[in-house]
Amino acid sequence: MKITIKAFARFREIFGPEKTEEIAEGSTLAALLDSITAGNQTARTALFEDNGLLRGYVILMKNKKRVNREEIAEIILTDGDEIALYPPVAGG
Amino acid sequence: MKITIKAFARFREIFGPEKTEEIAEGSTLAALLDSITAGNQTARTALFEDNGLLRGYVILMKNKKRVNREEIAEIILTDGDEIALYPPVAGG
Amino acid sequence: MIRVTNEDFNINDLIRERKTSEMGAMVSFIGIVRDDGIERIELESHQEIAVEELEAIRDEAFAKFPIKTVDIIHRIGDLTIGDNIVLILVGAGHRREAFEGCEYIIERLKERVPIWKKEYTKDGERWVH
Amino acid sequence: MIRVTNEDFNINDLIRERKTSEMGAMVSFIGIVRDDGIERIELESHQEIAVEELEAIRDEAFAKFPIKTVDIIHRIGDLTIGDNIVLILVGAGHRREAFEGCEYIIERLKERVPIWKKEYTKDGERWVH
Repeated sequence: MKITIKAFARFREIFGPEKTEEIAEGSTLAALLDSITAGNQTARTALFEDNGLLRGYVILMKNKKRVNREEIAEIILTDGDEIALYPPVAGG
Repeated sequence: MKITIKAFARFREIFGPEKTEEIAEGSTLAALLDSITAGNQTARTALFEDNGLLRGYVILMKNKKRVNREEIAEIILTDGDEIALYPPVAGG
Repeated sequence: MIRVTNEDFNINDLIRERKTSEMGAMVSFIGIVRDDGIERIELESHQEIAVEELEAIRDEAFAKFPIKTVDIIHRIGDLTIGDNIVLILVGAGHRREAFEGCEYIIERLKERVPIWKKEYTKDGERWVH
Repeated sequence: MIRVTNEDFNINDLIRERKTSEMGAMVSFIGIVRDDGIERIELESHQEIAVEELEAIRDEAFAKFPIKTVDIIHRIGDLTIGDNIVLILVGAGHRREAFEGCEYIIERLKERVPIWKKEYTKDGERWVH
């Protein structure tokens, strides 16, 4: 299935502004994040601590709704989902 | 001696905007207030309670400086002094 | 700029004049004649003292908060519903002190600056307390 | 009006449009590009979500405070020192709620609206956190 990844600001510079990731049916959001950072240390370090936990400041949006970071291993994606990656916001 | 009285807003309507009061040398501010309200019940009621105390909301200025209301019986006026009478302010 | 005046003010122009490179936040307060069943109001001041008192309040605000600029324009004379009464514009490096400075000034202004307001309704007139 | 835009704003015009007869106070906050040793900044947003989030913050402000109008304009794109970044304009019957509403909105905006800022200095560039 195809998942759209949008990335912004610092994450845009690392992941590109928008791309489509092909992953296995029934994959979780955690699996998607593993997939898009596989073999790319800069990308991996941007999203994860050394111990593999999602960094505290990373904001994830699924189909324009904020995701509870505790649930990324349980959230099953479906074809056409859009995931947005936000670094810490700094408006105003 | 001559004392200038300036009155504002509601007090201007009662006392007139500005006038010169002739009072005895060495008079106190309290004596001046008695003098300008003598025989004028509206004026008297505007400045004083029934018991003769200065109303709580009356602001007195002597030569552009605010007067401590506790001291009106002790403040000795001198020729040319200017006393301003303010009702409660309502700017903004 | 501290002004007690019959003239209306232009907030755009004032903001443009006040901006400096060290300013990150400007907070403005505008007081407006509200329709409380009135037809118009009349504002009167003891002009000279009102300006002095506003200058003193400005100086207090500068002493209390790390702000960069303060402008206060208070109108007097005949005003009608929707007219501007007062503008307070405070510029600062950061937002917190801009808000605090602006609120401080309007609170003190209402307590002690010799300006008075008379409301005219269809039934008559009354001094506001 | 909620807007995330490249365009600058005119606060005079907005104030004039927003005034109603029941409004006694308007408070505005303007955020400005401050010189922190920078040459320029670039602002980026997730446009659609930023607008939705600002609308949600506006609705929260209306629910929390007895305010009459809320406008939020946030600029994106290339800005230089002294340029306006954001305008928040809140109109209310009385000053307290106008101040509180305006402060509430800027605090929430900084916490959660997807807008990012990159600073360019003579030594390089950095994303602001």
